[in-house]
Amino acid sequence: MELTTIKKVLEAALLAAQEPLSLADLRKMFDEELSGEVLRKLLDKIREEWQDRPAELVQLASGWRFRTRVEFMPYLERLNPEKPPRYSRAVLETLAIIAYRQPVTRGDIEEIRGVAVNTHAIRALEERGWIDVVGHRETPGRPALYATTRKFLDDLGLRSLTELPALEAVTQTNLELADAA
Amino acid sequence: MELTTIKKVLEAALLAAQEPLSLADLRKMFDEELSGEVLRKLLDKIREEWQDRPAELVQLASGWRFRTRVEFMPYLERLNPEKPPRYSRAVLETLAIIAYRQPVTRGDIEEIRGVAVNTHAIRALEERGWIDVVGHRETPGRPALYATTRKFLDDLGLRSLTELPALEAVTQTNLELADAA
Amino acid sequence: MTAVLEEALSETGETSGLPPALARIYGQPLATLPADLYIPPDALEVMLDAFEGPLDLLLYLIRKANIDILDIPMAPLTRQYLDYVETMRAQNLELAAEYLVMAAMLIEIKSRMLLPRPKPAEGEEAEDPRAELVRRLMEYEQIKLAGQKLNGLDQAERDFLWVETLVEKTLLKRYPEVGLDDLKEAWLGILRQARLHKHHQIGREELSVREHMGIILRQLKEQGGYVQFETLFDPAMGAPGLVVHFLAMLELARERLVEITQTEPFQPIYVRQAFTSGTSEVNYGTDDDQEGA
Repeated sequence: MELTTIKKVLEAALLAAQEPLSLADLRKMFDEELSGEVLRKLLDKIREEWQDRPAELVQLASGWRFRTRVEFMPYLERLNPEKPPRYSRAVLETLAIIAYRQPVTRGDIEEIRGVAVNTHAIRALEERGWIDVVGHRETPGRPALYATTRKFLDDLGLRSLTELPALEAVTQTNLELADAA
Repeated sequence: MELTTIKKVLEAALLAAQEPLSLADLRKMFDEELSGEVLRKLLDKIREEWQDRPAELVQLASGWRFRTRVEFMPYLERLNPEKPPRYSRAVLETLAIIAYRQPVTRGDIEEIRGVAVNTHAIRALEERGWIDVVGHRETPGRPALYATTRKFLDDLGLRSLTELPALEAVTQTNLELADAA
Repeated sequence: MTAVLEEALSETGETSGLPPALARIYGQPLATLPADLYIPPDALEVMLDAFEGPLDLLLYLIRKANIDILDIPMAPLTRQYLDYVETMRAQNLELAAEYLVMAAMLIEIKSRMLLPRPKPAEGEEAEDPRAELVRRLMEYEQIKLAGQKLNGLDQAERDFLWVETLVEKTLLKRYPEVGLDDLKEAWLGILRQARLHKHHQIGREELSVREHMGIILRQLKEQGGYVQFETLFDPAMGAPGLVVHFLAMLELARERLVEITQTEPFQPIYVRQAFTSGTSEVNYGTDDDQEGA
């Protein structure tokens, strides 16, 4: 069999595989003896050909398989939307304080929430690119000052912080209502 | 989003799909409104691009999906020691009666085939997901009415029941032909 | 039951008019059975499993004899069929009741063929006793062919496999969704918890000042932490924007987040990040220090 045909057979098998295929699996399809070297070269060739396509040939622990590239997964997710995870109250409150009171230090957040700041909460928000350090307060320890980023505004569909819900109208009555809710 | 990106997202989704994807499914992935015409053009473009590759994009009853080309099956078969079902004449005739005369009861099948219905045949087809009970006939015993499913059409590469091979008018000539076959 | 059938057969056999005319095929009298109509019983036995029922067997016999399904010679066909049934019985093979029912039907048709038929009323066609059998045979043949055609279509898993690339969900970090209501709720929750007072209530004006405080701090960071006052003001912000920007500057100074300095009147005013008074001063003016670049 010609190498180009062998390559096509390999590609077909890998596209349809429900499990990663080992070199031994792949060899089973052919009458001729195929060396590991030849197989690997063909697989490399396939991988190259797929460079600009929306899936990639990857070598996993148990063998080879085509995998959807990560950048397409957000779209695929919309086909079978799963319930999105939720942030804990600690994260949401930290975010709310940074959003409404920025720039703030951990100390400020601690003071407002009345509990020690959850390092995880700050890190989660930083990783997401929603907050960053915009400076340091000139006090002992020079604590970092956190503010929300443009990405935060974009992700929440805001043009500016002024579009955050204003809370000036909060009165004792509202608080009680919210309390009861 | 650019059309070339949309095309890639479509391709990614169709390559990863566990079921055929309808135009409505495909649309869900995009923020922009995509007309059926645009989608169809992009799908045609993808189909063209795959012309010389070992899989093909096909349109089925429940939507679009990639499948390996038939000429590769002799090789792919060797990967799976479990042989796919090859149906007996009893099963095929039962299937043909349900496909062409649906909805039908066991009694109808018996009447056409001239023998008692093989329970195994019905069960095999049900297990494959090719037929199911769509109702009951309002006669004594309220026998179940069987019909074929979308999966039946998908698995046979058909878009609708109208694409079933045409029934032949039986004459002397094709009796002889059938004999020769 | 077979005995009854045999009896029926012998009775009708008597009247079936054997030679000279065994049957009339296409109007021609048939004196002897065509050679290929006869199937040796042992061959029948081998084929036992090959038949899907009496209709299938009849179709086979008709095809073997190369006769027109619309004009079946009932006598030879019935004999052949009964031979087959008899063979199966003799071999003690389990004979499905349908075969016996069909035998009875064939004999009945054959007998009716021999009886003088009542003259049809005007405009009506004489009813052929074989009509129902022919209809069933044709319908069965049609379904049989359809089954073969279905089997000939490319079938999933047998002739092709579905493509299914791996979607490794863990590769995609799923972030929780946060809406404005969530933020508002969180803030209200804080208020309830901390019993905070008026100074923590937030209006639009305060928010815009706070936004500009962040903008100024970011600008300072990007430009090395030490810039000329005017460069922080972009006329494109418009009058309201500039005012808010200025208020934000004052607020930053009040909160000691920036230092505003001027060496003497009418000289340039400089703004520096409060903390940059230390080591980073060394780098002023160099590109390396532009973190945001």
